[in-house]
Amino acid sequence: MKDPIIRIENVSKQFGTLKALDGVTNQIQRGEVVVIIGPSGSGKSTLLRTLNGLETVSEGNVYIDGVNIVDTRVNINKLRSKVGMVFQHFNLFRHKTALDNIIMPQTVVLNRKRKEAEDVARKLLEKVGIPEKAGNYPDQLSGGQQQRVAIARSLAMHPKIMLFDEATSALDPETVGGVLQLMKDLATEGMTMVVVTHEMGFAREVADRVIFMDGGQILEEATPDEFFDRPKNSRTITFLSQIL
Amino acid sequence: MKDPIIRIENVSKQFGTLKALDGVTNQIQRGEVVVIIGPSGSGKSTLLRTLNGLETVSEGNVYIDGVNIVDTRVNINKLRSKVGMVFQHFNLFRHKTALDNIIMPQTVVLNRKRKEAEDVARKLLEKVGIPEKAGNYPDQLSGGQQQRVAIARSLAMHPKIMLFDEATSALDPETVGGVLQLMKDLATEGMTMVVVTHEMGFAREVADRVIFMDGGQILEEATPDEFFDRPKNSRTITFLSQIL
Amino acid sequence: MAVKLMGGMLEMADIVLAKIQITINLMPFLMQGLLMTFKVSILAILFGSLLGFVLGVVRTLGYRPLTAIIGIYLHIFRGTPYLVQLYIIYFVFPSFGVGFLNFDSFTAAIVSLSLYTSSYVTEITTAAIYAIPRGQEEAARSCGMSKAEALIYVVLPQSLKMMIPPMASIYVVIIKSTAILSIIGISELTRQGEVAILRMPGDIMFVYGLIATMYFIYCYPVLRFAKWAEGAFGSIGSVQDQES
Amino acid sequence: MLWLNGFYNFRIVGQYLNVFIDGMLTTIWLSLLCLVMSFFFGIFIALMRMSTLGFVWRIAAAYIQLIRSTPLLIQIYLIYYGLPALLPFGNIFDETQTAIIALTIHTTPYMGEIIRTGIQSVDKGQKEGAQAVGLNSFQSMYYIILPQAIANITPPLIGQTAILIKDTALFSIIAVPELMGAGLTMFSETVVATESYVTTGICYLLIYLLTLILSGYAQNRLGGTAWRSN
Amino acid sequence: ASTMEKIVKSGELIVAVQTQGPPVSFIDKTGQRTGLVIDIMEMMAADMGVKLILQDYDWKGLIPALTSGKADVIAADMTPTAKRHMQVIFTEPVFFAENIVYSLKDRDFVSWKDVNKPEFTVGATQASSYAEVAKKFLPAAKLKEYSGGNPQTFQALVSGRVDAGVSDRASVSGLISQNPNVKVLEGTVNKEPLGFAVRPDSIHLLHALNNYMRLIRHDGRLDRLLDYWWNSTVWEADHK
Ligand SMILES: Nc1ncnc2c1ncn2[C@@H]1O[C@H](COP(=O)(O)OP(=O)(O)OP(=O)(O)O)[C@@H](O)[C@H]1O
Ligand SMILES: Nc1ncnc2c1ncn2[C@@H]1O[C@H](COP(=O)(O)OP(=O)(O)OP(=O)(O)O)[C@@H](O)[C@H]1O
Ligand SMILES: [Mg+2]
Ligand SMILES: [Mg+2]
Repeated sequence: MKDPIIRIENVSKQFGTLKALDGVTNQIQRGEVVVIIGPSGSGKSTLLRTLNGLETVSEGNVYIDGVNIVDTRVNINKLRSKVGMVFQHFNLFRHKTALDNIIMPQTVVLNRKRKEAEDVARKLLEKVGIPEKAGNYPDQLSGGQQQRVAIARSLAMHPKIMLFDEATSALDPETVGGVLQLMKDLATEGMTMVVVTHEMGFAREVADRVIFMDGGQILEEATPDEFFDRPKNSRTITFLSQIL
Repeated sequence: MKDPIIRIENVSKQFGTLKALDGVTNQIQRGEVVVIIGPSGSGKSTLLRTLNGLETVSEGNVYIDGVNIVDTRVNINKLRSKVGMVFQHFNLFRHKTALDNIIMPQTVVLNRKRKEAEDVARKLLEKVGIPEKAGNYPDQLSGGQQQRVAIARSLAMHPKIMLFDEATSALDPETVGGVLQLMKDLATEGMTMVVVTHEMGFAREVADRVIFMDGGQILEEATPDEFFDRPKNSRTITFLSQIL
Repeated sequence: MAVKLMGGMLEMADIVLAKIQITINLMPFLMQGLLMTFKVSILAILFGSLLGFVLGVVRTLGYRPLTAIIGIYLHIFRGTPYLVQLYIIYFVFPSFGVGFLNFDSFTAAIVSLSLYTSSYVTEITTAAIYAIPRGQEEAARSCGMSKAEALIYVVLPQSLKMMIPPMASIYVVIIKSTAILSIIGISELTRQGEVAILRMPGDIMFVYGLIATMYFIYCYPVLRFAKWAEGAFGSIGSVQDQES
Repeated sequence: MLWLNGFYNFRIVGQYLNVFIDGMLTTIWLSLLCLVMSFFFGIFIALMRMSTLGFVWRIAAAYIQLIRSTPLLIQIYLIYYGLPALLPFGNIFDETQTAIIALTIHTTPYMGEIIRTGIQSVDKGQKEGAQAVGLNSFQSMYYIILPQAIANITPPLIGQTAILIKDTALFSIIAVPELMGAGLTMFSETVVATESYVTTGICYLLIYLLTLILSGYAQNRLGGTAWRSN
Repeated sequence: ASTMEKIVKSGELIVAVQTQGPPVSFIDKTGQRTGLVIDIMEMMAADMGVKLILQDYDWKGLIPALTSGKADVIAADMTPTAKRHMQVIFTEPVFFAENIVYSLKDRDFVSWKDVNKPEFTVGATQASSYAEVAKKFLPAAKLKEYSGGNPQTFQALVSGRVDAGVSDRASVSGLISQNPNVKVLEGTVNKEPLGFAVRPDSIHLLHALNNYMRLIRHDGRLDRLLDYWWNSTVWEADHK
């Protein structure tokens, strides 16, 4: 077996009396695209957030590229720049233009020169298809455009892994397509991706592996074809019946 | 031709320099279910909002049950209780429990006794399938549950018409099903309904008629089968190709 | 009749002339007071805002003991009259036998008023930081920024704008509190006015009117600025409809 | 305890205990009355300030700016001494009534501004939700917007109440014997300054703490925190 | 070091004064601080050959300024009551105040005793010796205590808020010259000694002050000052 880029070992997360994650164990290989699905409140976001240390775990270990990020001696900030995250609500910095949103983290975290960072930013805006919106503030961008900037911002840090938490569910159906296409392109370029989504079409088409969660546990994992056509777990079956 | 319950006559609505509605004319019959679809910003919400006077019109007339609501002498509040509206973001009263959300408008607007209003409310909570959540505040309900309370709140006023503005787009896919089922039930009970939605499956299944809007105008209207299978307008064709 | 009217008008003119004479006589004297009020309030606002800002930021960092200490500090300064605070700092501190605590009047005024100001600014700073949606900080940290960097580059630039309107209102309160400084012999505006009244007790109301006008001239622009800033930047109170 | 008497002489303070208690009671009931009235009028000023009618909001704005730009001390003097000079029946209010009127006039604009931001902080959807079920403007305001607005603004309301309590200290300039007056009486007679001022401060702090406790209780009872999950 | 040693060493005599109004201590038309006690202290500092530093405090700040060491002497019109003696030491009386009652001219009061009826209200500075006088000598009348001071009490009378006011003759004469509608009622209510105050441990300074007062009383300089400031309104011509 290859050396996995993400290793999740028996991770649990407690919120008060609620167990949001309950003994999750999994490994993700370099270049793999994993889609996580599951009902609301099942712990998908929480799992994703533990992968870049936004959430501390109550128990267990998480290794990113061989480093245990649960270890308090680890410099979590350096590590985070290796793990890009794209949120449902974009979370662009509201006081910065699209361009500056992409430049600023580079200069602050990677100590790049402004000139260099700007070049990177403009190339990425080109790549996500909105070079002409460089000077707009987030409020002056549509949802789809904001999400593209958010993705470009993550990519500028040259992450090894990209995490997407319902990156399209705040978008209107017409603009969803473009963002999904962008994610597909990343997948074909060999980026390791962990994606929480409700877009079953996307999951089927792009995922190497689908994980189904409920009650903080991984109930089923399989290739997309197997998962959608021959689900085994009874909870998965109910879920899929309601959603398709 | 029957006497229509809603008559929209050459309605325009101006926001500054923007024409959100541009000479819309239409009639909706008692018991009809009309679905409005169209791209973002096409004026769907604005049209719906003029139907219960949340938006004043710049030009034209809107007759509800024979009464011109553009006329300033009309008691718009009385009229509104005949027209239920369900919003994308639910807009439940945050400081009231689910039960009180349903009771309060009845006692205030219809002058019902609290006892009587409570009976109505409990029956409706039963009907929308969450009698056990009567005592919960909106923040303690899931999105789907909130939407059900919002529908029950509208129904308690015995409206003749129900307006739904993307009633399911803030919900996760699993709970969408339940709310759509509720709307289907209403439709079969003969409620007049105007529904803005992106759920094409729902439109196809429940609508008597589909209206396609863009740029503040009605570009096409047809039965669901005709609309989805043989769209005529070129804008409709592009839109449908992107969304399906 | 006409003569009577003339007489009345002459009498009026006499009174007006007398008042103008008083105004001219007192102006240099009152201006001295206004200058002192200006000097003390500007310095106190400057130091108080800096201290309050730091305390406000520290309070949001989540170090329990510090948060508690700052909380007690706030309650003491907000719960007791400024007169008592001033008294203790000027008259009681010297009895501690620590050399540098033996302030002269001016220093004591600045120190006490700065502390008083800081108690309000702390509260405003904390509220403004909490008003920024959590997603902003999370996005920054996902890019690899440390907690401090996220605060400096993302959160504070956004909160600072929102702090301007409430700060300006507090500044007006502080400017008016300087009236109490006369107990330690600072000749600020109210004090100068009362000294003037001792000289011309017959015109007590007129002199008070003059003082009020001079406070108005100083405070009104500050309030106008607050109003303008509220429109331009939004205020803590008017932060709304943002996803969290 | 004797060592403490060097800093703070309990024996002398004990002689003035009654004076302080009377002063505290006066301060409490005067503050309470002014609080209720200025809050009530504050709602009106806030509504006027948000009106779209030019002459209505301009009047409210002028009143707010004028009062906020001038010191309370002078407002009290102007009402107490100036009113009788201007109006033949200006004397109808005695000292206590004048004090209450002046402080209410002074505090109303502050309350109004707090309430206005509170109202504006309530999500726009709440008003639409209310209108959609047929509530008129007044009913939406009364049943839906105000209750939520008030719960949103408890922190600044407590802050303003703390200021209001301290503002009553100025009442002794027109011969209303309140808490600060009690402190000054003790000081003047005994000239033990530390005891007089520190005791006064402690009494104000006690009233302030009482306010905090009561407001916490009221927030739970009236505003109902249950609906705010955060 | 004793207070006097400190004065000798630094060459400065720091005196806390109050701006309570003419003729005791006030700012005159040229913006200069002047008045009876100012003249006395200036004379003494000059004779001692030290520099006089005047520090102006509110009434509430006077005694704390002395006890906290910010000033060496309080020179004001302070009544040496028994309770005050428990905190500071007073010099022998420097001058005497005659407390009187005043009212509007159109009232039919003649003697101050006419005011002593339950239907009348008198005003006085809060917690001052005037208020004490009112309580003691006009027990039947109602008392309103104004924390502002003499001008505020005076204004209360003019505005019709009280029927009469209590103060001392010298202070009121200054006020009346500005408002001819007010009269002083016949008779003196009582006489009160007024003195300067020092810290309890400043015995040397206390003796020096007492000694100096005796000195100028005998060489006539004190009487000249009292006649100018206190027993007449001659000063008004120079300073108003
Ligand atoms: N900060 C928190 N404090 C307390 N409970 C929390 C917190 N964050 C999440 N939870 C709870 O943990 C559980 C899992 O939440 P999570 O956000 O991971 O669900 P999810 O699978 O992402 O759901 P959705 O599809 O609705 O986003 C939920 O019950 C949620 O209420
Ligand atoms: N209050 C307003 N002020 C100014 N412009 C407005 C206002 N409300 C709507 N608009 C504009 O009117 C147009 C139509 O808006 P509307 O909300 O009706 O679109 P929609 O079809 O409902 O779109 P969506 O699918 O995004 O909800 C849009 O361009 C919108 O920006
Ligand atoms: Mg989630
Ligand atoms: Mg819409």
